[in-house]
Amino acid sequence: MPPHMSEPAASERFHLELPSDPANLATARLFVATTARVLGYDEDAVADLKLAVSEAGSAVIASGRHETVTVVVETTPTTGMATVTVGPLRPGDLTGDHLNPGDVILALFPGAHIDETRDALLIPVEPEPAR
Amino acid sequence: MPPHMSEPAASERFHLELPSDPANLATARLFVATTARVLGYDEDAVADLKLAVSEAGSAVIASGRHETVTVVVETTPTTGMATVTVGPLRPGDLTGDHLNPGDVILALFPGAHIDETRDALLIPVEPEPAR
Amino acid sequence: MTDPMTLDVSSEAGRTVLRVRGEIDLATAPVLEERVQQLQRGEPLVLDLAAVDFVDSTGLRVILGADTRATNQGTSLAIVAVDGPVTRLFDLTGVGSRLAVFESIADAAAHE
Amino acid sequence: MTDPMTLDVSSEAGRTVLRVRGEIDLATAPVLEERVQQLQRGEPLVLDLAAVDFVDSTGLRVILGADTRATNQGTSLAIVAVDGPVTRLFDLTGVGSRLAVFESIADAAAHE
Ligand SMILES: Nc1ncnc2c1ncn2[C@@H]1O[C@H](COP(=O)(O)OP(=O)(O)O)[C@@H](O)[C@H]1O
Ligand SMILES: Nc1ncnc2c1ncn2[C@@H]1O[C@H](COP(=O)(O)OP(=O)(O)O)[C@@H](O)[C@H]1O
Repeated sequence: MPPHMSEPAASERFHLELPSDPANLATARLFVATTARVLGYDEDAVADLKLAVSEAGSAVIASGRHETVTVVVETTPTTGMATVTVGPLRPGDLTGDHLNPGDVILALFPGAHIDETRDALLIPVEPEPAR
Repeated sequence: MPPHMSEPAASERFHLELPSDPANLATARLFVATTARVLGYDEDAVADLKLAVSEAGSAVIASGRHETVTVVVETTPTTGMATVTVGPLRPGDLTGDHLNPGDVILALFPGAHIDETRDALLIPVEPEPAR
Repeated sequence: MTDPMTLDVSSEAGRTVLRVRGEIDLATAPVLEERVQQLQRGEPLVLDLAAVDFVDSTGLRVILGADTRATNQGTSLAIVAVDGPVTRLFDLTGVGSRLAVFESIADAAAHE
Repeated sequence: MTDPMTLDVSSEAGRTVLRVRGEIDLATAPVLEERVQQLQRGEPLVLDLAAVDFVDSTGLRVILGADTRATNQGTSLAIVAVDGPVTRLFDLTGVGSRLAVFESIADAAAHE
């Protein structure tokens, strides 16, 4: 369980929705960084999450299909896992050119995948002690 | 029109939703600060918005009635106004002890009021040049 | 931010100084409240808020409570604050005139 | 942040140095791209990324494009980077070995 959480409590959900504008990517990174710190993640994990969210958010904007970017952080107290979801994204949005967002995201979080039922990229994040 | 906005474009909406926990107030402040900077507000305005959102978010948590705090920033391109909405809040939540959140919010933004249809505090924010 | 608020206690110019850095809000005010109470116990206290980045009414109530406690204990509370979030909140709420506010620890320590 | 990314051009050890501070992402990469193109024009360039706080694949494509352009122009691109977000991204993507990366401007300026 992340160290700052005093008790398992219920699952928690942190939700952000911003206009699909490159100027807002910094806000998305700050959101995931601050939330991860509150959940007890260390600065290495925070840096990786900022990068993954920035890549995925860039892909949403680059797709040109959506007016907003949504980032959700959810905790699963029983396992200590968190999931970060970024969307709307569908298969193909993360790939393309060499050195695309998907390459970086998978190098950071090999368990990341498009969840087609949620129309989003889902990034499973190990509890802090396991990283 | 705030300086960083390149064209009037459409109305924009920035939305944040966090668990009602004092540890998340810092995230709410960062959200409104970064969003206000993207919209072109200066550091004095950013500091005032952080204070108002922190007061209102504290009042949501103190009410003990809600599992989440919601903060929304919306722009009205025709007037250059922005509105910041924090909830759920109803009349009475902001008052109480001497030096309560409501006193501070009204000193900062005299036009702030509870919008009962939205079940939230609504803070009208003048365009940057008018402040 | 690694830690939203940090507290340091020192002794300067013969006075106990509690230096607060970072943010005072609903999350951190209880920690400040407890430490201030421990340090007051009838002794004068200098509360150095010059490195505070953020404070709201929750923090202000701790500060005013400490001032009232000092008066009730027949001792003093001196506050150090420079232009910034702390003085902004004092001005907005009009409480600045009720508190002994100084621009430096040296000035604050000279306060009876 | 007042400005998410700032660029400074200087001449050091006989080389043009473009120093980047702040964040390179989809919002700021086009500005960097344009400035790099202006400065290259057949001249060797030192790209100092030591003060970059954040970079993602959008920024990496600008860096790799500048390296390819240097090669095509028969000149060189030298990159300054210390442990941090830039080296992290180079390591993750395996591109570090394709670039001339140095720990200081002096080392970079000595690069042919
Ligand atoms: N680069 C990528 N980054 C993130 N998700 C990806 C990437 N490429 C594909 N995906 C998505 O992740 C899911 C599983 O991916 P994976 O098993 O790694 O590749 P594959 O597409 O070969 O099945 C798929 O639904 C796919 O759309
Ligand atoms: N000072 C406070 N005022 C209001 N709510 C608070 C305060 N401190 C914590 N909370 C939040 O309110 C929720 C319930 O608080 P808790 O202290 O567990 O209340 P109780 O145990 O009295 O039901 C938690 O999410 C907690 O973080």
